[in-house]
Amino acid sequence: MRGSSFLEKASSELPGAIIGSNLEAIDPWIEVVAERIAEVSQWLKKTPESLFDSLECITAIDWFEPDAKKAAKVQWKPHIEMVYHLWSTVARASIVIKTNLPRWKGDVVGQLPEIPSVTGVWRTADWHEREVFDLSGIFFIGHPDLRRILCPEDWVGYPLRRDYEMPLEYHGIRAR
Amino acid sequence: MADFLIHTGGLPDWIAWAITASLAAFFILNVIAGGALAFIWAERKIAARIQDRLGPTRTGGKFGWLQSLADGIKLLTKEDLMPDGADGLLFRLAPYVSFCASFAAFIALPFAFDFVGQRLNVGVFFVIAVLGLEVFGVILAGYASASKWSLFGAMREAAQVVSYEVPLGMCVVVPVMLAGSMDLVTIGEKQAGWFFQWYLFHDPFTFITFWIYVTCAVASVNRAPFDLAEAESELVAGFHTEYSGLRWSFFFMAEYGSMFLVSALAAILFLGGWNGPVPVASLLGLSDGSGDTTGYFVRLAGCANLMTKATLGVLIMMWVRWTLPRLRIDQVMTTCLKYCTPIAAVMFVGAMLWTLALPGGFFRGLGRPAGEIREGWLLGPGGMSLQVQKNGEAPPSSSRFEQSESPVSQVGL
Amino acid sequence: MNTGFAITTGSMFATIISVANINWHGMFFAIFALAACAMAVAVVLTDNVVRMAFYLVLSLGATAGLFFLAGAEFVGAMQLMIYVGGTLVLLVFGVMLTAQAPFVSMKTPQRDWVLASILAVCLLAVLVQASVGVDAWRTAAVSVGGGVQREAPEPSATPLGMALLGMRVDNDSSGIVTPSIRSGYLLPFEIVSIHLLVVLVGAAYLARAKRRRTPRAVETAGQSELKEEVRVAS
Amino acid sequence: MAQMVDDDPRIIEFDVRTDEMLVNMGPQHPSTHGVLRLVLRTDGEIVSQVESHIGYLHRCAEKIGENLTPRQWIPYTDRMDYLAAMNMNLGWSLTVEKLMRYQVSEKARHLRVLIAELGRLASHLVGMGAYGLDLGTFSPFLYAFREREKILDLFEETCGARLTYSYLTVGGATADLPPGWLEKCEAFLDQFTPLIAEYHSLLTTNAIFVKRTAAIGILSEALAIDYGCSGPVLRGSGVDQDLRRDGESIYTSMYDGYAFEVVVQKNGHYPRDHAYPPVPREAVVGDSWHRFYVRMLEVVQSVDLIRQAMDRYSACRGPLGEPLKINEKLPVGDAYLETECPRGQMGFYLVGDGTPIPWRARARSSSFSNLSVLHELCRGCLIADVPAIVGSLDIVMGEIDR
Amino acid sequence: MNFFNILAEPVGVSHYLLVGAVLFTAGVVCMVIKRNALGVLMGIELVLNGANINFIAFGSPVLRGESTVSIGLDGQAIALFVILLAAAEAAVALAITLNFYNNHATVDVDRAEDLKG
Repeated sequence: MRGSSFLEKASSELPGAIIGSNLEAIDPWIEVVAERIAEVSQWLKKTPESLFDSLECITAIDWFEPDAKKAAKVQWKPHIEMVYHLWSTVARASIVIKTNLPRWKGDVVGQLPEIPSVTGVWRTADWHEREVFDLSGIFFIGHPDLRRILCPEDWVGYPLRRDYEMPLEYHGIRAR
Repeated sequence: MADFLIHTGGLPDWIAWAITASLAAFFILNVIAGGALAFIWAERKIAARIQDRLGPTRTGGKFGWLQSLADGIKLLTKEDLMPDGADGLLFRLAPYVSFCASFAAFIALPFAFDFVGQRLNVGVFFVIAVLGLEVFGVILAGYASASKWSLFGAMREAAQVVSYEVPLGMCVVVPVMLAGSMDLVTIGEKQAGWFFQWYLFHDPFTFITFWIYVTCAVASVNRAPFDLAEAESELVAGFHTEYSGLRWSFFFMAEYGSMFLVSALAAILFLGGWNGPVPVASLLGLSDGSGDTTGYFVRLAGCANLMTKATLGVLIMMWVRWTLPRLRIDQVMTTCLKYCTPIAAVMFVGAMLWTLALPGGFFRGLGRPAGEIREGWLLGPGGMSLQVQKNGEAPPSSSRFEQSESPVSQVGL
Repeated sequence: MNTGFAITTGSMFATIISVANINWHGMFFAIFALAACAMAVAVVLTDNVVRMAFYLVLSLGATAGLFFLAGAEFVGAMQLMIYVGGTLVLLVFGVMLTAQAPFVSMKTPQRDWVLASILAVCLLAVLVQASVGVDAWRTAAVSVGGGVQREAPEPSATPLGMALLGMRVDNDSSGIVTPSIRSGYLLPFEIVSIHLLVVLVGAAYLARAKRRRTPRAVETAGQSELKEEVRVAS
Repeated sequence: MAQMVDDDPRIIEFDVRTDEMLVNMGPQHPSTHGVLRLVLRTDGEIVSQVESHIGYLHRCAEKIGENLTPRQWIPYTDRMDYLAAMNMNLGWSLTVEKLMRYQVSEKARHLRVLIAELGRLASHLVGMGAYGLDLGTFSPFLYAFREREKILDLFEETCGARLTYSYLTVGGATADLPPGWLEKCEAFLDQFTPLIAEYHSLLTTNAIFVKRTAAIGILSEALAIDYGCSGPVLRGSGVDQDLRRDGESIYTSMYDGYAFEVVVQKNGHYPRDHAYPPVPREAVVGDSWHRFYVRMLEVVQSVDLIRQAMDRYSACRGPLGEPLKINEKLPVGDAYLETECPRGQMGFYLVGDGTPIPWRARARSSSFSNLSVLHELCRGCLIADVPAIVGSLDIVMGEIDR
Repeated sequence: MNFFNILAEPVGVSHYLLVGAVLFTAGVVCMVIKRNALGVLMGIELVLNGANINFIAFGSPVLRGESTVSIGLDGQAIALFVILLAAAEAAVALAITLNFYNNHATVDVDRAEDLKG
């Protein structure tokens, strides 16, 4: 993908949305401001030469080191990284969008970080976002039916978070 | 048999009659129940062969022929549980209703010239009517087991069986018309002789009617591509989901009973019942009267004939079941309303015109001089018009009814 | 009313046993009659509408048995097929569709029961007195002995069929030509067939699926005509 | 999608208008391929809305991925799509090799193509048999399993397991093929090829099968792409996409030089490299029949690929090459790779942080997206069509729930 | 009252009339008692059957004998017509009941008093 020229075109048309990129990585990626993810996705899907019409995968990576000893050595501070993999069936090319979110909204433990939902752009995001909400605890603004999809509806906690504690019992079934 | 008991045993005749009646009933019931057991075993074996595997081999000796007995014992010992929401009385009674309905039809089914429970003048009509009653057992079972899925199954089956009675009735009317009476024994008698005397080969219309009859029979007995009621992929097991043990086996027995009944009916109506392809008895000059012993054995051979034809019919049903996928409920209804009924109606009209044009069937008809055929044609409608009297006039003398073999008399029901 | 009936059947049974030669015809008549009456009374007594339908089926089946016993084979088979196989299946469908929880068993107040039983007793008394009073009706047909096995059943369907076509071919077996004019039934037969057609159209029109008040979820492209056709068929 | 908020999850049957019924199909329903629960809102026979409830088989394999080294996680990938475990192993191994920029030997690449295509064959056989079961006929299921058993015997000889192999691993395969294996595989292919015509006559061209599947559950091209469907479901709707040709270089390099055509209806006709049964009139591109047909054609295509792979594998000399050490250090960075599995594009995403244990291991399931389109396909169909449509999507719950 | 000895005589027309009477009465009571519309329908069916039995009794060859009272084949023909028309009547009655049920969501006959003044 002639990345660099594509990158200029993108940052020119979306001022301030793209705040970083790395085209030499194994999977070239661009970093986007969390609030404008929907707008960038809409643009990526609509522009003639890119036409990323298929969202392959949404992943939430919880950068947080629970035990203090290792936390000291680590150079990044705790945050959640959202990774969107896109694919274009026309140009047969792929691209990765990354955004960073605080672990808790306003650093208040229990308040889920919020990010606009891309279900408007790709309908497959409906289930993918429900899974990310279910397992990693990210609230998607504007999602039509944000409920848990894999865990039972009344499950407490978000399993894929690093500081997740398995509950002792669930409806009388011993869990740990 | 009864006379034998009265003259020799010296019993008062009403006991003699009681014994004969119960013996006959016992015999018929056991032949059918035994047949059902054999069919269960045959179904397993045929399904296995079709699916390139062996089927039961170890139970009871070489070919696993005791498998159905083993099934029977398993069903007997299994616990008859009943869902708590179920309506007790109806839940228990439903299997027996459909069991009796499917076995009651065997009263009027003749196995040979005189081997018949009760020789009804309305034989065919009675059998079709009783066949329709089986749907009650299914509806009650569906309703009584208080689960959505069995209600679905019951509704589907009821709709299907009731709507397939129409084309079934129409197909049955064609051989009745050819034979001139609804009495199964007369229909069987009229097809004596070589195999081309059978109504199947009587004329092209009856040939097609036979195939329509087979489709409708398979549908009204809920087998093969039409087995919507117990469509396991959608409705788990349809109306008998909640049944287990002995009650379930009654439904099973009812299904095999009516399968045998429907194929036996097909054999009598279209395939010459107890008349073999080659009329051995008449060639050897043996009489099949009801008196002497040779007649008895000839009728026994006739009975064997009918049983083989019926069993062939059942085996074909099994063969079709294990090869074809299942139709959807609206496709089943469309085949009934848009294909079977109109074709059956057309075949009925065709067969009627054919009998008027060539009375006596395809082969005999051609043999007669053209003049007579034309005259037959004239007499037909002409004869009909002559007969209609204005109301109020004295009825035509009944003699006309007995002597003349005019086609009109054949048309009467 | 029910208990009174039990006494009569009890005594009836006793008398029959004492007779040396049990007349099978009478025995079967008793069985079918008992079944028909008992089920009819059960229909009245039960509250559950589904059980009512089931008892009605048994009662009409027993009546069909009575028809066979009375020699009217064609009408018996017709009753089994059209009445029980057709009408009652329709009725059971109706019961199933409406048998939601509150309507399955609706109790009738005690007062109505008292009134109804008085009405029943008077009506029954009148009818029984009428049916038993006339001596002519008491004498059974001479020709029928105790269940004599008829060799070949004289065709009871064909004369009826011909009668429907307007040609009365049945000569009175007793030879007496009764004064009543023996008219054919061709005209009523045609009228009934037209009538059935009209009823069919009427019922279909009445029970057609009306347009739903709340619009159903949007139909996808390929499915809509299938849905219309299926709804009309179902 | 219609708003269906049920405040108390245990009570699913809330007040429904009298003529409409809420009916549960599954999770213990025999026809829904494993533990899938469908809540149908029906009016008599017509289904107005389908809501699928998944998660009954959820084991959170991704959480375990954060405590195991990549080679230790291979057995977990087996249990995602347990009908095509070989392809899952291949996908994960390639993702790790992509992150570590490790290149396996040429012999290993041909071995991987051979084993992956055999796995696709076995998986499509199950798909075909189970679909016959959904439509009510039992015999094709047994024929399919008779052939599949032979493939499982071959796999048993290579790695000792019949369902969850963990054979293809990071850096090649755990062991080379045993002697005499190629001849057995050759014999299997020779006796299998004529049987395919039987399966076509059993189901594909069977009049009742066509009646039950043609023009049922029509998935348009745009909808398929929008819902992220992939594999036979996507190609059944006429989208010409197959990762073995269009994928990333590390995956497509394995298939370099192999002669194969992507099975899709391009400008009105399917590839004509073999005599395939004709498409019936009633079938519309994107319906259940086409999805089934694409799978049946891919079976033939896989047989050709296996034959070519066998020739190339026997032509390579030298050792297969040892797989990487169990606790190989992972470079910092992340890698995402999708491979063409029998049910669709199965993606694996690996984030390394320098230690042998990955920071995050994510699996993107193809059936997960394929199933998400179900409520669009089943709107307005009959109850009997729901299993027909679910069967045509050929989903596996292990892969969806992970 | 020579009521009881009738039961010992061989079966004649009056025996059938007895059964017909019981069925007729049960039908009438059922129509009067039942609150469910379908219950009333079943009452009608019972009444019709009571009448049918009488028709058949008078018209059947078995019971005719030499008594001049028999109406010969007409009895069976009329019974036939009764059965056919009962089928038609049941169809329309059910259509009306179902419509009533769809509009008023009740089958209770007592609640059908919209036409009351």
